[in-house]
Amino acid sequence: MKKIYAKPEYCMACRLCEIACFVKHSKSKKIIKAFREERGEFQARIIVEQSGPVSFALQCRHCEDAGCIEACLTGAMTRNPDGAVVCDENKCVGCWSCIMVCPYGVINHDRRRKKIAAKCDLCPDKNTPACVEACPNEALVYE
Amino acid sequence: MCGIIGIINLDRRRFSGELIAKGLSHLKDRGNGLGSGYAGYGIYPDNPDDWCFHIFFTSEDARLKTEQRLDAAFKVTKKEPLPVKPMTSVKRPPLIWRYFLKIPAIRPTSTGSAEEREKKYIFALVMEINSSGEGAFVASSGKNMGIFKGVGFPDEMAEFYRLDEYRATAWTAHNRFPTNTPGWWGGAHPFGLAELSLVHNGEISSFGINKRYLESFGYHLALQTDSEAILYLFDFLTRIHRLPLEIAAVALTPPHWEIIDCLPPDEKKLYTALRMIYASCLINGPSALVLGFDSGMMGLNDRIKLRPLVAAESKSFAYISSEESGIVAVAREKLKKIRHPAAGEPVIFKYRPTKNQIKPVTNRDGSKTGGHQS
Amino acid sequence: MRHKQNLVEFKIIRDRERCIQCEVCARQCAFEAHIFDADAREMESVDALCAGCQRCVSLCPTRALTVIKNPQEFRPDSYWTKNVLQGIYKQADTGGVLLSGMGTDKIYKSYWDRILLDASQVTNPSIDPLREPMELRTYLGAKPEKIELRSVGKTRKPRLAVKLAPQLRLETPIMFSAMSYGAISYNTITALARAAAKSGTFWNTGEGGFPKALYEYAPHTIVQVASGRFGVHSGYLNAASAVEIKIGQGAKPGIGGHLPGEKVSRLISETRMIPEGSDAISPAPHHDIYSIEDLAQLIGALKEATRYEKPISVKIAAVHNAAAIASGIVRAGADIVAIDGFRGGTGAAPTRIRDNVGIPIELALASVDERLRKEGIRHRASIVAGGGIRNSADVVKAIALGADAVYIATSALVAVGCHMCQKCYTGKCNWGIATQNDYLVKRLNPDIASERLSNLLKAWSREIKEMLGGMGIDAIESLRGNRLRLRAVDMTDTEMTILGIKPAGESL
Amino acid sequence: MNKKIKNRRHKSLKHSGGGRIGKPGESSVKYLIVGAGPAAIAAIEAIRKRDKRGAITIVSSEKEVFYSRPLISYLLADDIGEENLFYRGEDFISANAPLRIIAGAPASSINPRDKTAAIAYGRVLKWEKLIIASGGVPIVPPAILGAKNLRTFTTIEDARRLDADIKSGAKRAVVVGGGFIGLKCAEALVKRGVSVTLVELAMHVLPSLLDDVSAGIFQKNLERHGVSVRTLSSVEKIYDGGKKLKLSGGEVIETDIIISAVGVRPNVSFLEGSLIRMGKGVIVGDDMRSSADGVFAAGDAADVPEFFSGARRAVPIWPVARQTGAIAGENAAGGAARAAGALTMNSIEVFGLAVISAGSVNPSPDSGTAFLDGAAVETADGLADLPDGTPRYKKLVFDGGGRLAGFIMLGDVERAGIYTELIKNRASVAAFKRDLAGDSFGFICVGEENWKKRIMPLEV
Repeated sequence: MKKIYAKPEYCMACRLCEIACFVKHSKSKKIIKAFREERGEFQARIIVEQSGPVSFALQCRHCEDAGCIEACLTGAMTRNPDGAVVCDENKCVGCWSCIMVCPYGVINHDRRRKKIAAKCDLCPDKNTPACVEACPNEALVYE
Repeated sequence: MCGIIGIINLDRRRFSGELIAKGLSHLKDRGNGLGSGYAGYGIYPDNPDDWCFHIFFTSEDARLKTEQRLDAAFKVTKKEPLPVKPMTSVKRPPLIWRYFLKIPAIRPTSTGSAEEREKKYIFALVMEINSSGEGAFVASSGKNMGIFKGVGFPDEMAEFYRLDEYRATAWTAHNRFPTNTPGWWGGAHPFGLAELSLVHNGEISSFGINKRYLESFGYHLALQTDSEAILYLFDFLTRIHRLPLEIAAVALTPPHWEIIDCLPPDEKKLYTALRMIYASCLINGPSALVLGFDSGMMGLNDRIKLRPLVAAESKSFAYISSEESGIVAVAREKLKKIRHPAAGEPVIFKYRPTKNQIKPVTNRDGSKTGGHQS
Repeated sequence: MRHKQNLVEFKIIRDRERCIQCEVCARQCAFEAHIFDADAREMESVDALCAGCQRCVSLCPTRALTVIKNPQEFRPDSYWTKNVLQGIYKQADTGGVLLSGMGTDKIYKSYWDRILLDASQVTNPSIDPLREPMELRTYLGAKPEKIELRSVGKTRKPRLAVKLAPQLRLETPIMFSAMSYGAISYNTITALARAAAKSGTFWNTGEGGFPKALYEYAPHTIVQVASGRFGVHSGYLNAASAVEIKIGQGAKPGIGGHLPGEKVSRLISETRMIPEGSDAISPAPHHDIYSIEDLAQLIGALKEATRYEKPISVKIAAVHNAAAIASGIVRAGADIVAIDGFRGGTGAAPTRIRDNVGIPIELALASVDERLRKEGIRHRASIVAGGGIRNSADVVKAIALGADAVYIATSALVAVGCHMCQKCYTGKCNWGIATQNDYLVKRLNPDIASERLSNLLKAWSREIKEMLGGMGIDAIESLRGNRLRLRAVDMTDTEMTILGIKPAGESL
Repeated sequence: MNKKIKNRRHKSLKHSGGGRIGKPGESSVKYLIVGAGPAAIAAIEAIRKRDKRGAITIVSSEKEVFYSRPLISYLLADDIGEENLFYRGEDFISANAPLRIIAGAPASSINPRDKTAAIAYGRVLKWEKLIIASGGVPIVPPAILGAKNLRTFTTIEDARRLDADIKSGAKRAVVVGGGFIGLKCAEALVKRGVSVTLVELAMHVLPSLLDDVSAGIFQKNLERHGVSVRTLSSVEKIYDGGKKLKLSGGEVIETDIIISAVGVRPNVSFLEGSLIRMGKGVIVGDDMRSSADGVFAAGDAADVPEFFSGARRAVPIWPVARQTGAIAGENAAGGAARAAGALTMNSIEVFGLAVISAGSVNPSPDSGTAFLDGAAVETADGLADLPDGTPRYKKLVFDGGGRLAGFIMLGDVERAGIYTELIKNRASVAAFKRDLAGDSFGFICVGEENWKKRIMPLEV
C-alpha cells in the first residue's frame, strides 16, 4: 500500500501542504473561496510539526495495528481493501474515541455538516495526495 | 558533386593518358565545365631525379620574376612552356611553363633524411611562390610527375594539354562543380605538393579549424579550398609527423567514440590519442578523395560516408572512383573485386614489386619496392 | 532615528482580494519583509527590507504578491542615475565598501549576442542529429604536438609509444564552475556533484575545500588551490580528478575573497581546516606567487603531490593582458587554462570592482586562443571559458572561438532557483543556495536540484548537437577554433579582428 | 425438549437471516461465546485468524446482536436510526462461518468440568472452549428499586422504552448517577424536550474522569442546557410508585420517569456455582484465561489486570473490550497472546463540550496505587477559550518516575491520543514536560528517536 512519508531534511515548514489539504477538503475546493468562507470551520488533516529548524508534515500513518479502529464505537473507522484506514462519515457520530487513542494526534473534529472525525484519506480521487502535490520541495513523498 | 577517378597499373607499367581522359569524361555531367584536371605519375622517365614544377603565370612579367627566384634556388636543368594545343573553347588560359630543377647541395640545417630535407626545401619554395602574390601558382611540384588542370570540361583539358602524348604508371583525375571558390585555373583539381596529388569530391565543414591548424605550421592556403587543406593535412601527417598513411587516414576520419570505446585496450588508447592530438585534423562533412603518391594511390571516404566511393581491381590495374560507371567504362580487363569502402576506411593500392628486380629498389620517395614492404 | 535616505529598492504589492493571510510569505522571507498582524488578521509588508528575491511571489498559493522595482523615481538625470545616487546615500550612511553578489548587471555590450552561427545550405549538407551520432566528448589536458608510435608484433600493428598526460574526459563540453562550500550551501554542492556525475562532466569545489562525505563524487570533482589554501591537504588533492590553481575570478579580478565568520559552521571549519566562526579571508595575491616561475613551481609541486596523475588547471580572470598571461601559464606547465570573464558571478565582491574591472570573456578567449596558436603551444593546454555563459548558443560560440569547454555557475544557480537578487553576502538566501542558515539550507533539495542541473546540461547538449548538425559537423573537434563558422554583426573592425571573425554577409 | 419453541426471528436484526439459528438437538460446538458485544466480535475475528473452520456459537440474552451499546444515547436523541447501531452486519456472519447465533436466550449455568452450558428453555450445549463476554448489567440502588416508572439505560431495549415514554408524554425525568451513561442519557432526554434533574452521589459528575475544576466547568455547561444538577445527593425515598421522590437533602421532586445510571456490574450471575474464581467479574490473567480450563473471559464481564497496578478489576470501556476479546479469541484458538494492562480512558462530549481523560487523574495517597507517591500535578489553567467560546482546561498527572500517569483535556481535546500513547508506553516525559502542558504540544516533542522512524520513508 502506498503511504505518505515525510523528509524532515527538506521540510521548510512553509505549511503549503496544510493549505492544500484544507482546500481539497473544503466545499468549494477553491483556495480563496475556501479560506474566505470556511476558515476556522474545519482543519486540514495534516499538521506541520516544528521545533526550531527541524520540521515535518504529519498525517495519518494508516497503522497496521490501528488503535482508532479498535476504539471506534460505530464501526465507522475501518481499513479499506487497499489498506488505508478511512472514516465512514455517514456512520461516525463524533464521539472522539479515535482522537483519544491516535498516537500521532492526526485526527481532528469537523463540525461543518455533522460531527465527524476528520483524518487523512489519501485523497482517493487523486493519484497523488494534495499535500504531496503541493510540497514545493518534495519533502512529502507518496510511495 | 564532382567526379573523381584514379587508375594505377599495379605492375608499374606506363599507360596512355587517353584512358584516364576517357574515364573522366564518362563522369562529365558531374562537372559544370569550370574545372577539370589530371595528375600523372611516371610521365618524365628522362628526368626521373628532377623536381618538375608546372607553374601558371598570369603574365610574362610574373614568369620572369618567378624564374629569377627559381634560378636562385635551384639548378634549372630545363625550362619550357608546357606543350598545349590552343582551343577556342578554352578561353584565356594562363601562361603554363614547366621547369626541371635540381636542388643544390643543402647544408644539413634541418634534421631528417636527405630526401626529407629536399621535400622540406620544395615545400618552402612552393609556399613562397604561391603566397608571393606575383601572379604565379605552382600547380605541381613532384618528381617524375605532373598535374594538367584548368577551367574547362574533361575532354577539353585532355585535348588542350595533349594528354594522349603522355604515358604514366598512375593517373588521377577530377571533374569539378565549383561551389565555394570561383572557377580559376589554379583552383581546379588535382592539387599537388611534392609527390602528393589529391582529387577530392566534397565540402568539409571543418575547413576553418583545419586551415588554422595548418597555418600554425607554416602552410599557406592560397586557394582557401577544402581540397587544398586536405592535401596539406596529408603532407603534414605523413611528411612532418612521419605517420603511416593508414594512421593519417584515421586522424582525418576517426571512428566514433562508441566504437573506440569497445576496442581492445591498446587500440583504444591509440585511437583515443589520435582523436585527442589530431582533433584539428578531423575533416567533417561529406568527402571522397583519391590521394596519389610515388608508390601508389589511396581512396578515402569521410567518417560517416556522405559521398560514394568505389574501388576495384583487375589483373594488372586498380581503380578508385566516385562512381562505378567511371571504372566500368575504362576497365580493359575483367574486374575482380568491386567494393565500396566503409566510412573512414582507406583503400590503398601500391605497385607490385617487379619480377626482374632481385634486391629491393629504393623508390625516389624512400619507400622500397621488390623487397619486403617495411 | 536619523532619517534614512531614499534607499527602498523594491515595492511589495499585495492584492487584498487574493491574500488569504496564510502567512506562507512571512515564514519564507528571511529578510522579514512580511509580518502577520494577529489582531487585525492582516498581512503587512515592509518594502525597505525587501531584496526582490521573488521567493514570496513564487510560493504564495494565491499569487497575491507582486514585487517590482520601486517605481518611485529620482529626479530624472541621465548622468546622476538612481544607482549612482543610491550608492552615495549608502556610503554616506555607512562609510563602508558597497558589496554585491552575482556578476555585473551594468549595460555592457554582449559579444555573444552579436555573433551569429553558420549553417549548411545546399553545398554542404547538414548532418541529421537524429540519424548520426553527434559527438561532444572532450578531453581536457596537455596533448603532445605529435603522436609517437611503435610497431608491435608480426603484423607490425601501430601502437602508442608514449603515455599521454592525464586528461579530464567530459561527455559534454560544459562544467560547473567554482562555488565554494561556505559561499553556497552543502545541499547545493551535493546537487552540483551529483549532476556532474550523472552528466559525465565535472563540478568545482572552489576554495571551500572538499567535504569528505562527497568523496564518492571525486571522479567528477575538480578541487581548487586558492590563495587561502583552505582545505588543501594531500588527501584532498589526490581524491579529486584535477587540481585548479585559482589566481583570479571574473567578478573580482585582482582581489581576494572574504567569507564572514558567522557563516563558518562546524562542517565548514572542518572542510576548510580553519577555526569555527573565524573569518575565512583569501588574500589578493597568492603570497607564494609573485612571478610566473613561482606559479611554475606551484604547478610542479602539485604535479609531484598527485604523482602526475591529475591535470593541473590555472584559473585567471579575463584581464587586459590575458593572452600573454595565458601563454606564460601554459609555459609554466599548466594542463588547462581557465579564463573567467568579467560577467562571472561571486558570493560577495565590492560593487565597484565587480562592475568595472575585467574584460569580456569573448575577447579574452579569442585573443588567448590566437596567441597560443601563434606561439605553437595551443596543444599544450586546454582552454576553459567561463563568466556569463547563459545558454547553449553561447557555448557553441565560445568553442568556435577556440575554447575546449566552458564553465557555468550563474546559469547553474538560476537552474536551482536563484533569482539574482545579488544579496548572497547577507547569507539570507531565501532559495537555500548562498546560505548556511539551518532554516534556509533545507529549501534546496539536492534530489530536485541535481535533476534540474542534469536537465539543463542535457538540454544544452541536445541544442549544441542540433546546432552542430545544422553546420554539417558531427564532432565537437571540428567546431573548436573553427571561427569561419561565426559571423559578426554590429561590431567594429577591431573587435572582429580580435575575435578573428568576419562580418555577416561576407562569404568564405 | 419442546420442538415447537423456535427462536423468534426478530425484525430489528435486519441482517440476522444468515447462519443457522439454533436447532434443537445440536449439542456440541468448538467455541461457545456468551455475549454479542465488542468483546465477542473481537473474539470471533481473532479465532478466525487462527482457526478458519472451528464452529462458533454465540449465545446472547438480548434479541439484537453485534450492536454498539454506547450509541443508544444517539438513538434516543434521534441523531441516528437503529440501523446505525449495528457494529457488524450480515456479511460479518457469513464471513466468519460456521457461526451460529442463539439470540434472546441467556445462559443459565456453566459446568466447567463437563464443559457444558445450560441456556434458556432447558437446552444444553457442549463446548471445548468457552468465552464469557456477557458484558455488564445496570446497578439499581435499593431506594428506587420498587419504582413503577424505573428505567435503566444500557440496552437498545432500554432506549426503545424511553423513546416510548417520551412519545406517551413523559415531560420530566430524574437521572440517578452522573457517570458516562447518566450524562449521555440526560443529554438525549433534553434533546427530546424532557426536563431532567441529575442526582450524583459524589462531589461532582464523572467523579473518576474529572477533577473539581473541570467538573465545575462541565456542570455549568449542563445547567446552561437546562439540566438541574444535584451533587452529593441520592434518592432517599420514593412516593406513589416513583411519581415523587425525596432526595437525601430533603428536597422533593416530581417526575414522570426515573433512570438508574449509577453504574454497571459484570453480568456473571449465571456463573454462580461454577466454581470459577470470581471477583466482581471473572478473574482472568493477562492471557484472559479464567481459573477453569478452557474458560476465558473478556470485556465488561471480566476482572482484567489493570494498567498501573496489575490488580484484577473491571475496566468497562470499549477499547479494553476489543483488546481483551481479541486476546481471549486468539488464546482460545491455541494462541499465547498477552494483553497489556487495561488503561482507563474515556472520551465524552455533552452539549458540545468535549472531554477526554485517561489514566489516573485524581492521585491521592489513598488511591491505593503505590506508584503515585511523589506524583506531581500540573494544570494548565488560564488557557484561552476556543474561538467559539468553549472554555479550555488541561490537567496532567506525573508519577514519581517522570512519566505521565494521567490527563484531563476539556474543551479542546486536540491530539489527546499522543498523551494516551505516552502513558501506554510508560515514556519518560521529563524532557518535554513544559511542552506537554503548553498550547502547541506536538508529536515532534516526543523526540527525534521516536518520531523519525515513524514518518521517514523506509531506508531501503
